[in-house]
Amino acid sequence: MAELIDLVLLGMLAITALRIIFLKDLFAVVMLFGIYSFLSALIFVNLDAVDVAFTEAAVGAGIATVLMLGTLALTGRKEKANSHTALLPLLVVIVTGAALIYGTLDMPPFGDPENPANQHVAPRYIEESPQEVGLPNMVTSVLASYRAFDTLGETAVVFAAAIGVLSLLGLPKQSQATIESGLKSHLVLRVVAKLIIPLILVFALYVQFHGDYGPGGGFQAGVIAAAAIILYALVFGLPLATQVIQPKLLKILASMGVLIYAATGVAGLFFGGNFLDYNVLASDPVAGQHIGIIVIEFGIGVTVFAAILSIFYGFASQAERANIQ
Amino acid sequence: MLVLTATSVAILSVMALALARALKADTVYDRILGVNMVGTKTALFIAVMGFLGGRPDFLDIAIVYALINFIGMIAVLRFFEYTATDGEPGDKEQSS
Amino acid sequence: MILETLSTILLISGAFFSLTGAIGLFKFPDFFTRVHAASVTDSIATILIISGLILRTDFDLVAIKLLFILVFLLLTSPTASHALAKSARHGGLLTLAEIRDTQNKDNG
Amino acid sequence: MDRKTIIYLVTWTLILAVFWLLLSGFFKPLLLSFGLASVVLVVVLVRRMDNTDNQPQKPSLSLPFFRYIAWLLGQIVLSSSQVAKLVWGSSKRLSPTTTKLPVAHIPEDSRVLYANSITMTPGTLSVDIDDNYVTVHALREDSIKSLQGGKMANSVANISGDKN
Repeated sequence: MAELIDLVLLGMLAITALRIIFLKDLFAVVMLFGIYSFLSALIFVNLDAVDVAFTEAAVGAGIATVLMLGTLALTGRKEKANSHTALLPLLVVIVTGAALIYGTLDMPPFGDPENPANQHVAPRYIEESPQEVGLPNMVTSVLASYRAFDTLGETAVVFAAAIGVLSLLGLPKQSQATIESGLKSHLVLRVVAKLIIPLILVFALYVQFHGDYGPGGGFQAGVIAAAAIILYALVFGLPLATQVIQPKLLKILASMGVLIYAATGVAGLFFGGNFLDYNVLASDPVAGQHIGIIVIEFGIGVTVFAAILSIFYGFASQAERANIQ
Repeated sequence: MLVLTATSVAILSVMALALARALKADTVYDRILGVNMVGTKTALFIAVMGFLGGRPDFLDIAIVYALINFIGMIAVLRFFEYTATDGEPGDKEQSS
Repeated sequence: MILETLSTILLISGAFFSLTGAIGLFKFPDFFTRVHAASVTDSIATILIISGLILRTDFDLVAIKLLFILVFLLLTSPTASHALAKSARHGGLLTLAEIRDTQNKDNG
Repeated sequence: MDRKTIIYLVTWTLILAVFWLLLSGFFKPLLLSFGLASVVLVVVLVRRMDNTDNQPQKPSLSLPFFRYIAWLLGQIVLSSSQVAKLVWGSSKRLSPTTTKLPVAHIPEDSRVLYANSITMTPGTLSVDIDDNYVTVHALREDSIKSLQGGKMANSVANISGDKN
């Protein structure tokens, strides 16, 4: 049954991808990418990769669509006609694709427990993490404890992305509230948005603090919380949103999250362990792990929230400026 | 169990039909309608799949879908105002 | 046992209604009528399927989470439909009746 | 802060706290304190938003509201079967119409509920709403007629009548 569902979903994914290639209307392309992301998240769910599916749901279907639409608002809707022929690129793609497929022939069978990938560190994580880290959700143990250094890098990447976008687009100034913006004429939208935003925010915080027990954690929580504020900005207009959550505050929050994460690592050094070794944070190693994971997940959540929201602010303020001129 | 399988197959076919509507749309609005329907059915499908596999933690993901799909829709409508100047919105879309 | 039968009935009719809506999405002549078809799958099919699932739980937190999904979907999807229809109208998309009227005017 | 604001904030706090508890299902002190902090943070944000846009939304959870929802569910079942007949039958039986219905007598808080109820009931779709009228698109003329009967409008108007 699961294989059949996978096949159907993959088929739908392929059709969507093909259609995207031949569409010239970029607005439609963005919307089809939304579907593409829905479908791929469904495949992840079907493969039992719940945490990945969670991220794909929040980032791919929600934020990516919003940011790509923001870009379109700046660049225009139609794809430029391509003047040169695509023969050479096609040849390159075919040769590369053939080489890759040839390479897969030597790969061990899919899902075989004897595969090198399944023999390396995975058995250790699966067998030892309940004693060493003591969390029900193994993904969080790997992400926040065994691979904490990688995750610190990822958080720094998100932070760097925000800096990059802001240095290009700039943050909006706080009170230019004279400009009429937002979907103000939509009474129904305003009311429903005001009812649902608090619920989304509480849900995001629930995801933040329950990453130890189920799917979720700082990355997903940060994105969902940012999505709630983005909804507010979309419905009530950017100027009002910047009054609720100031761009200045976002700058501070984004850097604070990375700092909290790194400081946890340094605290490990301070207590006589390695960088990001949580065992020494408390007298009992498992309790120390728990404290460390909660604190760094919090740091991740804060940075991701602030980074995504400030990227959105950057795009939206440019779009609004372009719209007025 | 058989009923749950049948239900999930039905939802999957609905998603396929909505996808077809989104791929081959008369107007932009039909396309948005199709995309929205794929989104809401995704949430439903995950809930049913959680039951099929006996994994109730899928439900959190279904909640995310229900919420995020809405935000995506609103964003589409909002930015459609900005980009609509490139072509009349009511026009037949040029599909290749 | 009764619960399971009831749940089966709910799930099957939910599946039926969602297929009905999806077919209406192709059978109905214009955008506005198609929104009606979509709203069949959004309201009744969602209600039936989720209630069918709730009857299969032990009425614990799982049931409550299903209820949350239902509430969120019922809160957001009519709002999305309404906003979309409103945008379409403001974007100048005419309903079938209005198209008929303008054609009559042109001919007369 | 006057009395009304306090009641409003307490309502939100209670709803959000219950939402958190039901989502979480853990009653450990650590998670409960996280929950408390989260709810307080969100209520502060709600207050900030209300001060910015001056449009606070009080969630209504009164008994008449739930009675109305039960009634609405019945309506949805009835009209769904009609639309299902239209889908499976010949498409000639469609007679889409657009009408304006008055909403001036419905309290402002409840108009959105009215509009969404119209949309949620298959066969009718609210296309636009302003201070005086809601524009309704219907698949068949008789569904408009039943709306014009005013049963739904009166039920919606009664909810907020009892609330205050």
